[in-house]
Amino acid sequence: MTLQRQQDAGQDGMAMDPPGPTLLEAIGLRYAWPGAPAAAALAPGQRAEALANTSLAVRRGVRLALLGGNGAGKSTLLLHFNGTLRPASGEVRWLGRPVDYSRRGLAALRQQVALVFQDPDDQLFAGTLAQDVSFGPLNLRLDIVETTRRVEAALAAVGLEGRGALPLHMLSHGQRKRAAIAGALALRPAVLVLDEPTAGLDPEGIDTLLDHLDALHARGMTVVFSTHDLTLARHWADEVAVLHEGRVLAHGAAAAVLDDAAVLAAAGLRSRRWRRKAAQGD
Amino acid sequence: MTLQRQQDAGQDGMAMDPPGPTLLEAIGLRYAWPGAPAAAALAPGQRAEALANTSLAVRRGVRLALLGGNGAGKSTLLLHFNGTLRPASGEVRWLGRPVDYSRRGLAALRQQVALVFQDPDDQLFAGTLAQDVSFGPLNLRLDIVETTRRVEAALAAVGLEGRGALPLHMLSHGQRKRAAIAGALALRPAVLVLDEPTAGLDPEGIDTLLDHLDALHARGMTVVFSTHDLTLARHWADEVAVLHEGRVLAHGAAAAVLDDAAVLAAAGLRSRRWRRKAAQGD
Amino acid sequence: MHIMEGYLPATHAIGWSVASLPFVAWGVKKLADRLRDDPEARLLLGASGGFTFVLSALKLPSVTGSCSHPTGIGFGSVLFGPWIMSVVGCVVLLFQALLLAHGGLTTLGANTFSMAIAGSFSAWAIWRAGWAVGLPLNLTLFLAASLSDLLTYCITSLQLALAFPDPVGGISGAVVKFLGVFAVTQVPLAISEGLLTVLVMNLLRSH
Amino acid sequence: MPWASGGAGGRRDGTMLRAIDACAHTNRWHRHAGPVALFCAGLMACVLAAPPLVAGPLVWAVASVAAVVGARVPARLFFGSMLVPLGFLVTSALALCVTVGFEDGGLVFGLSAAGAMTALRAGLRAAGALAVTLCFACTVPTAGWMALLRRARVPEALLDLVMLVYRTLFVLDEARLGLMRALDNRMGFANARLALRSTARAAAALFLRSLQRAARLERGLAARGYVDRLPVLPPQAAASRGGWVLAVAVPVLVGAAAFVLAGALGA
Repeated sequence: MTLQRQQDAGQDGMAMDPPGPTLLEAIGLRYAWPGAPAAAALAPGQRAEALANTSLAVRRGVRLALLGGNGAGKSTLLLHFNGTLRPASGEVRWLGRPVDYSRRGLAALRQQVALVFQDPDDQLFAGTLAQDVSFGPLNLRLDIVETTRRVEAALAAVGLEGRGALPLHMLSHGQRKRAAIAGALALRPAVLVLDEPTAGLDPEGIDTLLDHLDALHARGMTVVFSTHDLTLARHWADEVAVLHEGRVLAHGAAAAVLDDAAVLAAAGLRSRRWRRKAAQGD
Repeated sequence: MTLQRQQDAGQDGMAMDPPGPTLLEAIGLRYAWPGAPAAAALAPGQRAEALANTSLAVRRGVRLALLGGNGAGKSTLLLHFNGTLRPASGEVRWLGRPVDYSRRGLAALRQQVALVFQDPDDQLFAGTLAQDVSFGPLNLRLDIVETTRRVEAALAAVGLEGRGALPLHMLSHGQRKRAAIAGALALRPAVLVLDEPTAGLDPEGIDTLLDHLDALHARGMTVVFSTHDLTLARHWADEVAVLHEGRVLAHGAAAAVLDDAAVLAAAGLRSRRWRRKAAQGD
Repeated sequence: MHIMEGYLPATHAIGWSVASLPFVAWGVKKLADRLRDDPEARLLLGASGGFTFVLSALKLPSVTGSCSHPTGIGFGSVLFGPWIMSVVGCVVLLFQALLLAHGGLTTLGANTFSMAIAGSFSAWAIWRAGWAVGLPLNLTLFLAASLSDLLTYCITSLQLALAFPDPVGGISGAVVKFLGVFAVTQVPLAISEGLLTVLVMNLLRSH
Repeated sequence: MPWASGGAGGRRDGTMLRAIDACAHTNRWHRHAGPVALFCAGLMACVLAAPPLVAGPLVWAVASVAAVVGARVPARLFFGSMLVPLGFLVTSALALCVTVGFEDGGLVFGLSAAGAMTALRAGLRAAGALAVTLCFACTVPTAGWMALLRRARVPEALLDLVMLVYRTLFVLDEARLGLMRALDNRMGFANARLALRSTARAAAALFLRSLQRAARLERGLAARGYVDRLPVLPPQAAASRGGWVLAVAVPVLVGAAAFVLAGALGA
């Protein structure tokens, strides 16, 4: 059934170029980290709220970049998208319906919205790569045959076919990042949510990763990712949302948002340094 | 005495623009990771040798960027510069003399060549910022007065003055990176060796870090750092050395090396992706 | 202190495995109960096992060939209870045998008995006793870590003596002999582990 | 590189940790966990049951040839891994050669030929058994022997623990290396007192990391649907009828040879 849904998403994605219908939506989210100091006790520059009235809609088939500096609230927002965090006020909607935070409701949501963390070691646990990827499907109580098929498909989708028998610590950092994505793909989600997918990768590693994400996107996957790399957002995203201090400063077509210098400057995303140098003609 | 030397270095650095005399030199280093599988047992794409006949000279007062992809051998080379790793063959020289790997020799070298790790959590751990920065000077058996002076100077040098009493876990990622540098500066080194100093920082965080490194460099500090960020190397380094598969492919003035497209392509440092897009006029 | 692979005769190897089995089996039952009530403990125990293993790779100063894992096991037995920690200790010993050639499979039972079982129960008992009597925390910690280390070394000496009684002095003579030979490394080790534990706990409390 | 290890604090352990494990995943037999385990169990039974003066060297040789020639385990790794346990062997063998008695209320020491013979037997048996365990450790990956334990109905809770310890110990070992190097770089090991304090810092940091790892893994796995089970596929095993035959035949032959030879030599 999940497979079916995935294929539907694929066909829809192919059939209608953006704008597709809204899959996932955050409406007026507020969230404070538990244990955050009261406003009076804050160090200068610290905020009490990680998200302050954040709204954002994710449409089917889109590649949406969440741009923002460190501490802008990107990761916090992503953790709301699959129900890991629950907002203090506001709501997250999946296909127009508020997220059901019961155990069963969360399990259903997380099958559709797969979150891949920045540090792959946060998600990898098993003895070998193939075993690790098999966790999701087996946990859904799929049988061995279907699980094996999904594991192979997921490994192939990230270019790790034939490496399944290796233990995770024998993979490089870039390979582990892709392994974590394979673990998410084995759930056959409709939306792939990636926290800083290119962090720590070199240009070649980024190319390889994006090649695989391109192929997934072409088959209809919706991709939401956070980054503070403007080049990545400009060249790879369809839409960009700029986050700053827990608020969405701008959201729209990538080129339009990224050409708005005022927004980027406000979000602390442009280096005064390179601009200055560039102005000096270097 | 170390203070004195530091100031000398400062004056020298000011007086003579590069080329200064060679401070640190790696000559024909070879290094294989201990426990690396025999060549026959290597997975495809793995190398047994981390460094294969690597030579590189660091001149006083220079800002030298070590460019290379993941696994090119950058960190391994940096770990040789302060004697953490010992080459299987070849040698490292400090002021023209081979490094003395006795406990005393290493202590002397590490006061001159301070290494800052990529992950600040390797270096920072409990207590307050000031306590952490005082670790090095106290290990050198300096008295409280001198230690306090050094801690204050080091914190000021990275823009963390007045924050000494903060517990480390209350610092942001960017602050922690700078705190780790302060810990190294408290040893009053002549050379600061930084492994991926900008990794994980947003543009604003990079600006702040470079402002402080600029000030240190202006006072004569020699800075060696690894990165795979071409923009950083172009705009901030005086010299660039390109590493690939444990070999130095090129070393020279930053602009000259970075304009050599063949070298960058060979080292896997140019994204085919952005180039392709750029060619399409995007 | 590990007995190396194959050093004990078959009967002794089997005997110590049989002696360890009830402790480990009951520990596994407790572990399963705990995981059912508290699934989060699964990942925590996994990480604690990894920590205990890695701790034994931290070399203590001035002692060569040392192994410091009663410290880790003592830590854990205060946190998770001695039964569960006996199981974790046994798993750690298994990985030491297979990944480091340290200890062995046929001597896994004997080593589990001396290090994982005796180590965690004694550390836990001393901790509880010190607490009940009202000893200063640092002293309790020191005693728990160093005495459980010493107990491990005494039991290992006893295990060796039972397997290899002295031709003249019998088992008691052999115990004295092995205690004497290994005292050179094990007594200083126990002391530095006691100190280490106190330092670690104080660092953690200040955090 | 992923197997990077060594440096300050435990160069030897860190190195071997990666090397044996890497070998177990890349050797020629890594998909034949079943037969290899049976083969090693058989050899282990031989070395424990048969007279050690003959069985020890014989099993040592067979296990070494099997690993180095059969499975192509690098000889350097295989024989190098034997050096560390030798330290224990020498110390306790010396203890066995000395006799201790009680006479007139005091301790009496002496040298003993019988003790030397016991030491020789124990040493040869240990050498043979060590080669068998190394043969197993270098050829069967963790996932391979875990699958065998699973088939033997070892409780799920214990297997989950084994799997998680296996994964975390490599992650934490990497952290240990970084911490020890960073402390060393700031002269944290300049003398014994500082070394003890620095080791304590590293241990405390590792403890906090292990708690943090558990919390982060909890959240990371929850995103993949984790509630209270960690099911995984068994590793793919290669079919090997010949392997099973050898796994039975070789140990039987070795055992028989050991008893016959020992009888002939009167050992």
